[in-house]
Amino acid sequence: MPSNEWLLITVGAILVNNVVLSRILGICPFLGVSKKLETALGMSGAVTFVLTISSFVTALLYKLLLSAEITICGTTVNLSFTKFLVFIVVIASLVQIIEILLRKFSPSLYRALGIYLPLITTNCAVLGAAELNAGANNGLGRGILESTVFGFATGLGFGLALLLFACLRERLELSMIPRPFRGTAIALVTAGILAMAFMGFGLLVK
Amino acid sequence: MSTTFLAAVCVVGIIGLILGCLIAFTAKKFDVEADPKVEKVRELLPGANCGGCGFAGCADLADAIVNRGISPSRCTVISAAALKNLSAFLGVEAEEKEKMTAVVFCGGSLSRAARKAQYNGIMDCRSANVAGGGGKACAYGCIGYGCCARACPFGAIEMRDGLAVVHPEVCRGCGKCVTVCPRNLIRLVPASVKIHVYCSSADKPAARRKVCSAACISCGKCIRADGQGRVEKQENGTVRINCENPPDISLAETAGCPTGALQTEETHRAIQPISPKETQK
Amino acid sequence: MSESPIPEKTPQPDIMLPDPKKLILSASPHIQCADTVPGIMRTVLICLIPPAAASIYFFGFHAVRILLLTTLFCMAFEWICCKLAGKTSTLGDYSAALTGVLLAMNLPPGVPWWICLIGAFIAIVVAKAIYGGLGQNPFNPAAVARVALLVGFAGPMTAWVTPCQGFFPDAEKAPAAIQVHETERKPDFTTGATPLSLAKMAKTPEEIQALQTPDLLKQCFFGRTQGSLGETSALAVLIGGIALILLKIISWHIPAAMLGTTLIFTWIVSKADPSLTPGPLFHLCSGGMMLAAFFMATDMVTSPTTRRGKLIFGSSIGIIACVIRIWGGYPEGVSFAILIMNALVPLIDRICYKRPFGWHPSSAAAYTMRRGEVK
Amino acid sequence: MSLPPHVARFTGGIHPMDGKGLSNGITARTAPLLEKYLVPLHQNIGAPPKLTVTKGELVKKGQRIAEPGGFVSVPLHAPTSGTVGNLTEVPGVAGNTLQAVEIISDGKDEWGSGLDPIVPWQEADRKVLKQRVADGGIIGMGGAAFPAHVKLSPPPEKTIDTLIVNGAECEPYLTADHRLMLERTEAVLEGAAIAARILDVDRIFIGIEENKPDAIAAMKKAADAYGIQIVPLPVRYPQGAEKQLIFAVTGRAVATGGLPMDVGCVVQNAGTCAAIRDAVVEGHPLIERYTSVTGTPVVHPGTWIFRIGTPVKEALKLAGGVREQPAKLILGGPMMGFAQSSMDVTVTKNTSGILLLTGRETGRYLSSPCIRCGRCVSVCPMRLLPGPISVMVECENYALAEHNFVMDCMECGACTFVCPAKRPLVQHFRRAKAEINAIRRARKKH
Repeated sequence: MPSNEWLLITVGAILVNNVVLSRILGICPFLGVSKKLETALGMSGAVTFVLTISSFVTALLYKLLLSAEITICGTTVNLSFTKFLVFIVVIASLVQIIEILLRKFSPSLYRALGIYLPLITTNCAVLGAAELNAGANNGLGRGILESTVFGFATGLGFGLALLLFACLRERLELSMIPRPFRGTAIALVTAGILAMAFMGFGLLVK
Repeated sequence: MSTTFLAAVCVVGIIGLILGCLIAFTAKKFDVEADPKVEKVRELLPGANCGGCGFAGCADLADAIVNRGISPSRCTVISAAALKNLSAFLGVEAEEKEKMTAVVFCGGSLSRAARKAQYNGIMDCRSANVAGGGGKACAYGCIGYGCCARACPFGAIEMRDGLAVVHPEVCRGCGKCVTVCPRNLIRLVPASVKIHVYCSSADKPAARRKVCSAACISCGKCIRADGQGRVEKQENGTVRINCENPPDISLAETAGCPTGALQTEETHRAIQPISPKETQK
Repeated sequence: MSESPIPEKTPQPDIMLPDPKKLILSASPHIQCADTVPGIMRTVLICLIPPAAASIYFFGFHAVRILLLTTLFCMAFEWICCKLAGKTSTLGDYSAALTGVLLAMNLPPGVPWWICLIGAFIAIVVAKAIYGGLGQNPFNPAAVARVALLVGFAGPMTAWVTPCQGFFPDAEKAPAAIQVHETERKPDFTTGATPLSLAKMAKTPEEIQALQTPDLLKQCFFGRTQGSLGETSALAVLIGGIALILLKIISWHIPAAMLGTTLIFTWIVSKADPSLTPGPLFHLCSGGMMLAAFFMATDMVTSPTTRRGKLIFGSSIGIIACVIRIWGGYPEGVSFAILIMNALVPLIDRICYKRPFGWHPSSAAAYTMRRGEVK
Repeated sequence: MSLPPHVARFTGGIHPMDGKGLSNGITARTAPLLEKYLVPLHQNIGAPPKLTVTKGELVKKGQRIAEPGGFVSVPLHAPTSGTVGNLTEVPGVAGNTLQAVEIISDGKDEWGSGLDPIVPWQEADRKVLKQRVADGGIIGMGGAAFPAHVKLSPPPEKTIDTLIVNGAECEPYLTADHRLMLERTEAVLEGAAIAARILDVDRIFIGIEENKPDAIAAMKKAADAYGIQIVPLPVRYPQGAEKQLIFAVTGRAVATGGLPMDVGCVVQNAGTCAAIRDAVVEGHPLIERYTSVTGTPVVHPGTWIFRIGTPVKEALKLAGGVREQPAKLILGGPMMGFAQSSMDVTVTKNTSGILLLTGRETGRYLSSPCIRCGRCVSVCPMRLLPGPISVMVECENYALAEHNFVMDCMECGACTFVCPAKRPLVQHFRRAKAEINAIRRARKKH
């Protein structure tokens, strides 16, 4: 029953194994662009987009090309060892394209995201999702559609964490935090408590 | 073995090529012209984002400098060397700028100014100004709750005995304090002028004396002692040093100001600070 | 009185007039109600007496020990933090003591003293002091401490003590379901299981059914089951909680929404699949549901301010807690649910902003246009 | 005549200890003539009046001593006959200094306003009546100090169908309007009828809080002759706030940032109505008013009829001084009045009360943090979020405060009254409004 499986993938990626709060991936933009809700939403939108597309493309490449046994000139080759290389190239290119498009169509968001936009390239959440897709089912990889769903759900999970965190930080902006803890310090403590709270969802989906 | 290598190189290479073409295509199709000059100018600006220039932060000023021909000397806090650098980059003549410093035109510290009542509320000048104006009796003097000190991005203003005093060596003349003071006591003057009449009261001279022992009572002694028009009486009765043509600081002693309103910048800030607990009382 | 009598020219020299220098100058209004923050905290502490008394009644010395330890540790940490921050001590506002008692309510009776110490540290220092103290913390300190301890010290945090040693000297009189499981699995009473962990372990409809006998439900309600100090007697918490509502310290919205959603949600789930979880009464009376509904989720600092927000907040806690209880890895999900919803409070506040008097769509548009105008 | 209106309840509001018992049973007394009055020039909202007399000039009681400084301005009149003295300064209620002119009494107290009674006013031209209201120097006497004739001149595109007379007097302690409505019932009603004629409306309501049953009864008895309806209002502060009053009486809600005339209403204070009547029927401009001198420290609390320009010191002497040193001297009521630091302030046209509070009665503000208890949110009659907004103002985030409708705050003080953390919320809002107004003005200039 694919719909049930998709639901499990989605719930698992959003709540149980939240990419930020449980897998601790993508912390850089999580801390960097969560100061304002608007930019946080823009960032999660961009990341979700990249994640979905890159999951689809990487799964496609992995399934059809890299994990397949290809016979060239009588020798059978398995190219799955090149997966990281390929994934990084794919992700980096996608981010480039998005950056160009964003600069064209939403300059304000482009400026607000600043350095964090090209940094999606090195956002380990994106590579992580691709790798998790490839590594699922004992290295056989998820199906292409499932991978795309997983990528999308991971993006949503990232968005959820970023949304919560941005709102919290907007409230923290209005708190009288002792000087040594202002800024990143209190953000990390808050992220820690948030991650702890999300542990309650552990084992919800096995 | 070599086949595997060859295959890997080919596959990765082809993928890279396809993606590269895709990027090239999008970049061509959706190109936006960006001005690297603005970025560079922003880097050369101090980056304090103090807003002293009237623009919303350094980035805004950088944009204005490059695209609207605003002079880089609009930045009030930039150091001379940095201004030179910036002007060189822009290819314009660096304007010689006199260093300005903020001066609080009030000498009414807690021990000198009379109290009218006990203020109970937010310890902030602008807030106190909407609730009776704080505890000091003078309606024109420093309220003393440190609005300017908190607003100063460089920490140049210190609250001493319930009076704001400026440390001119730290002050960079951005003028932030000028805008926040609800009593408009702070003005930017050339840093070279080291003597002032520290009172802004527009009350009648007798009334001023009643509420503050350091008030200028417009007796005119300093004007006579100077005798060269370097100290002037203004329309509302306050006396000011002519900053274009300032008298020597020795005037503070020779004039014999009866209240000590005419004093040097050094004596003005030499008030002994008292503990904040006492300030609140 | 030290007023100088009357200026000289007054016709009636015996009239006393106020001395202006002694007048207080402040913004309006000039009268205030009698309620104070310490007063509110004190009232909450008083309302915690029934559950605290119940825990002492059921767990005896263990409860006294934990209550004292956590409260003392919390107050000590608060004092240290104030000293470090250079602030005057805020012990007088009772908030640290309240956090201490609430934390004690969240600990099993058999925990060692150092758990109390760590818990107090997390609650006061990590969850509150570094956010700036009272009123600034986004997360409920007691809930943060409990979750941190639960995650970090699973062993000591399940050190349950059999209640009513004095009244139930022998195992035969202990609730049937508990007896069965405990004698089968863990003969040692002090590390037995709470009703909720039994529910978690139960796999068949029969086992589930054994958990909702009227007898056990009664035990859950009146408090003879194992659990944390504040979990054992739902009745005692209910008394304290209703007192809180009647004294107008908290509004009814959060407890009602939370208990109501729990009731409906578990009723639907247990009807749909009887082998999954016991019925709503079991869920309401067992574990920390009552304590959370009345004392933890209603913490003013960490809950929404509007009524609509409170309803959303309460019902979401109910649902998340039940989801974790039924499908999650932990037997009790209330504290997790509180933390997750604490994180959502700013968002709820943002969504549930009240429409001001005389609001109409065009005024909203006008304000949206003006937004960002002021910098 | 329309049907009796149903009374709509606004959300929020508080029930403070009302303290009206100190003075509501005492008949108002006319203050004896003083030797000297200090009439502040700028008592109204809008442009300050321009002085037309010079030092040493002889004036008659009610004679015009200052011209209006614009349309939104009113003339001033001499409170008694005598000589014009110095132009001095007196402290204003809000801690500012005001220019004031001395009128030294000659003891004769001779009328000489130069205004003839307009009788019968029922037949007089509307413009004449309106001009008389302007010439009478009448401003809102409930506290707002907005010139009455401006309120009675709605722009032609607004249709006004209702005149509401504000007799709610929801402020604790104050009993000036209460006594006025009891003792000058006919004057209030007639003044309301004149105002209604100026506005050309026939729906006239007088809203009175139910804690003044004698005033309601007296009004009801006499109201029918004027076709006026008396609306008893539930006792809840701030029932007398303009928007809340309109809502209670007509069920119409004035939009945020809007004015009463947007919903076809004009609100006038009961005292203003009596003043309108005096100006029209007697030809007497506004030179005296009902003012309560009250509070537990006051020896003889009560209501007096003071000439405009009476120093508070003299008013307190009339009331027998104080029993003990008060903690606060307030002009106006305890909720919205202004604390004073000087007894040289004078009774102006909008001084509804002189209130003294002891240290036990008045609270002290603390700068303690908001604990987000939400009480302010539930009592705010404008349905704002006072606590959160105050935090925004504390962090100087005025954009956020504005977005949260801080400009709709009317500073009624209900939030501050209930705040357990004793935060000076109203002060925060007042500051925010001042800052936002300044920013808006600066924007407009650019």
